[in-house]
Amino acid sequence: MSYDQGIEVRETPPASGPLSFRMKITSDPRLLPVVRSTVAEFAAIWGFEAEQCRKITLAVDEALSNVMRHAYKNRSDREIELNCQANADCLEFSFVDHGESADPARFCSQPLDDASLSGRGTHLIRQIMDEVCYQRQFGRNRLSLRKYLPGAKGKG
Amino acid sequence: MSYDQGIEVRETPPASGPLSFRMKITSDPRLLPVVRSTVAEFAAIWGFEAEQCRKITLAVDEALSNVMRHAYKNRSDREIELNCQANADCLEFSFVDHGESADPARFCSQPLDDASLSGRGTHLIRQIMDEVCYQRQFGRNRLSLRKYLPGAKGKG
Amino acid sequence: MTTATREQTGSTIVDVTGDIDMGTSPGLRKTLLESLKRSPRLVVNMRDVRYVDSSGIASLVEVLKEARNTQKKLILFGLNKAVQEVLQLTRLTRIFEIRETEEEALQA
Amino acid sequence: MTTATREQTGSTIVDVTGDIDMGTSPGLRKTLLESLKRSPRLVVNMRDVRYVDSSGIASLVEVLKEARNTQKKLILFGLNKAVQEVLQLTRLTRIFEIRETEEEALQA
Ligand SMILES: Nc1ncnc2c1ncn2[C@@H]1O[C@H](COP(=O)(O)OP(=O)(O)O)[C@@H](O)[C@H]1O
Ligand SMILES: Nc1ncnc2c1ncn2[C@@H]1O[C@H](COP(=O)(O)OP(=O)(O)O)[C@@H](O)[C@H]1O
Repeated sequence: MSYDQGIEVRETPPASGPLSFRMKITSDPRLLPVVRSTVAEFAAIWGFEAEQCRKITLAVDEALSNVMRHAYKNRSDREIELNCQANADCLEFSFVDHGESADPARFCSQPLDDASLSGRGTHLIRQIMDEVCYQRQFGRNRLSLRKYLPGAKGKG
Repeated sequence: MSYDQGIEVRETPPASGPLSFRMKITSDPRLLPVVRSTVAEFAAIWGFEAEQCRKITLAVDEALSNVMRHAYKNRSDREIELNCQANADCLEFSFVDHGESADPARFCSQPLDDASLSGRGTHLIRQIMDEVCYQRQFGRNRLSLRKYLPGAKGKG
Repeated sequence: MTTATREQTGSTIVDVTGDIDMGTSPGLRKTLLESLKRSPRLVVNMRDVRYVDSSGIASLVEVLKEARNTQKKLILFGLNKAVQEVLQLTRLTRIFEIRETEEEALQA
Repeated sequence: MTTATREQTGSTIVDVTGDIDMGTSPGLRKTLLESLKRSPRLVVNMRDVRYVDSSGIASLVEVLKEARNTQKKLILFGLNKAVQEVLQLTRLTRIFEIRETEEEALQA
């Protein structure tokens, strides 16, 4: 019996401050629901309301889908790194891949019109997230998305 | 408009075969619900029924909690690696940490009796999972859990 | 995502369950386009659709176009909040015929 | 996890919401032990508890022990499947007084 140990454990003060984790996934669309679950819960524990959690999840899913579809041309065996960081005023997600570079001029280049069969992913990302930044560096693509908590200073 | 591109994308054959991803988290209990969401969905997409998904999630949560509590002595800034792999007949989870080594003699060493205030985590893990393996190597701890799909050969 | 198809008084009803995303929307597109070939009215039950992304939306738009091109009808019903939000974000709430219940969809 | 406490005809009812795990069980333990000091009957509403792990179970066992030591009563109600499964796996279904509804818990 370890009664004392039990007591000690339960009186540990709760952690506070920023929170982060990283996922390395293969570029396989079957993992999209898994990442969505992860992101939805991460947004929820950080205080976002249900509707915002759903939207943040959608934006992350669209960004990941774009890496799979465009950067990796639907090859499902490549590596994607997803960094998730929760700061006092915002959530940050960054995606790193080693696929083809993107032409940022194509982001949001198609109007959101009834007829089109593609081109909505980047619009959704821009509408939902507060900051979107794409960089090509050292043969890697890095997309960073930031979403401020309601009422946060950085929000513009 | 990129009609052709749209068509091409949607006719990509679905991926099949094993599926895997990795998480690197800090040893912060605030991340436990995030990992639970991840694992519950991973088990669900791999065909486990809802009750089994909940139990697998519980086992993973108990294993992670043990690393935080025992290997890292409740320090919340250490690294834990969680590898998740889905094979044809089973799910595998492995946990790697750089904390204190475990004494396997203590696993399941307390009887499951009404009165005790600790000692249930390892029982839950053993009851739920089909294979449990702990190794200390090169200053790292590695715990591997395996759960077979109902009716899988390896199960026994 | 899974689909099941039923026939009812001149309509084909497709019950869709699960998430519609880049991985599953090709299957949905195929099922809906095939159903549309065999029926003048295609009714899609979205009650158990938990999630839809832009590739799912694109599949639905494509089926709608095909319905219009062939003088057929596409009606969606049972959209939960998540699905409605995506249609709003993509400004597509008005191009689809959307009903709340199966009864309303069958009468539309 | 969050808790809210109410008083009703000789009982203290604690409504617990969310997940009880290694991170949140210390807070639950503290709340329940304090409530137990102020009341002869502690009723815990678990309806909105989505998840409980072994550290949550240990906290409940500790509160139960304290209740027995002080001739007080601890009653749980509204346990969902997830919570019931954990109690079964840890063979504790019988040591707790468990009721389905709040009414039954208040009458117990
Ligand atoms: N991760 C990426 N890598 C390369 N190109 C990309 C990436 N994301 C978006 N793009 C480009 O931006 C365009 C618009 O993307 P999006 O709005 O998501 O629509 P869609 O994916 O349906 O084409 C894509 O067609 C592609 O050319
Ligand atoms: N990851 C680990 N690292 C070190 N020791 C561990 C680990 N997991 C379990 N143990 C040992 O096994 C014992 C039993 O663990 P467990 O059944 O989970 O109960 P508890 O955590 O409540 O003590 C612990 O008290 C500890 O000594």
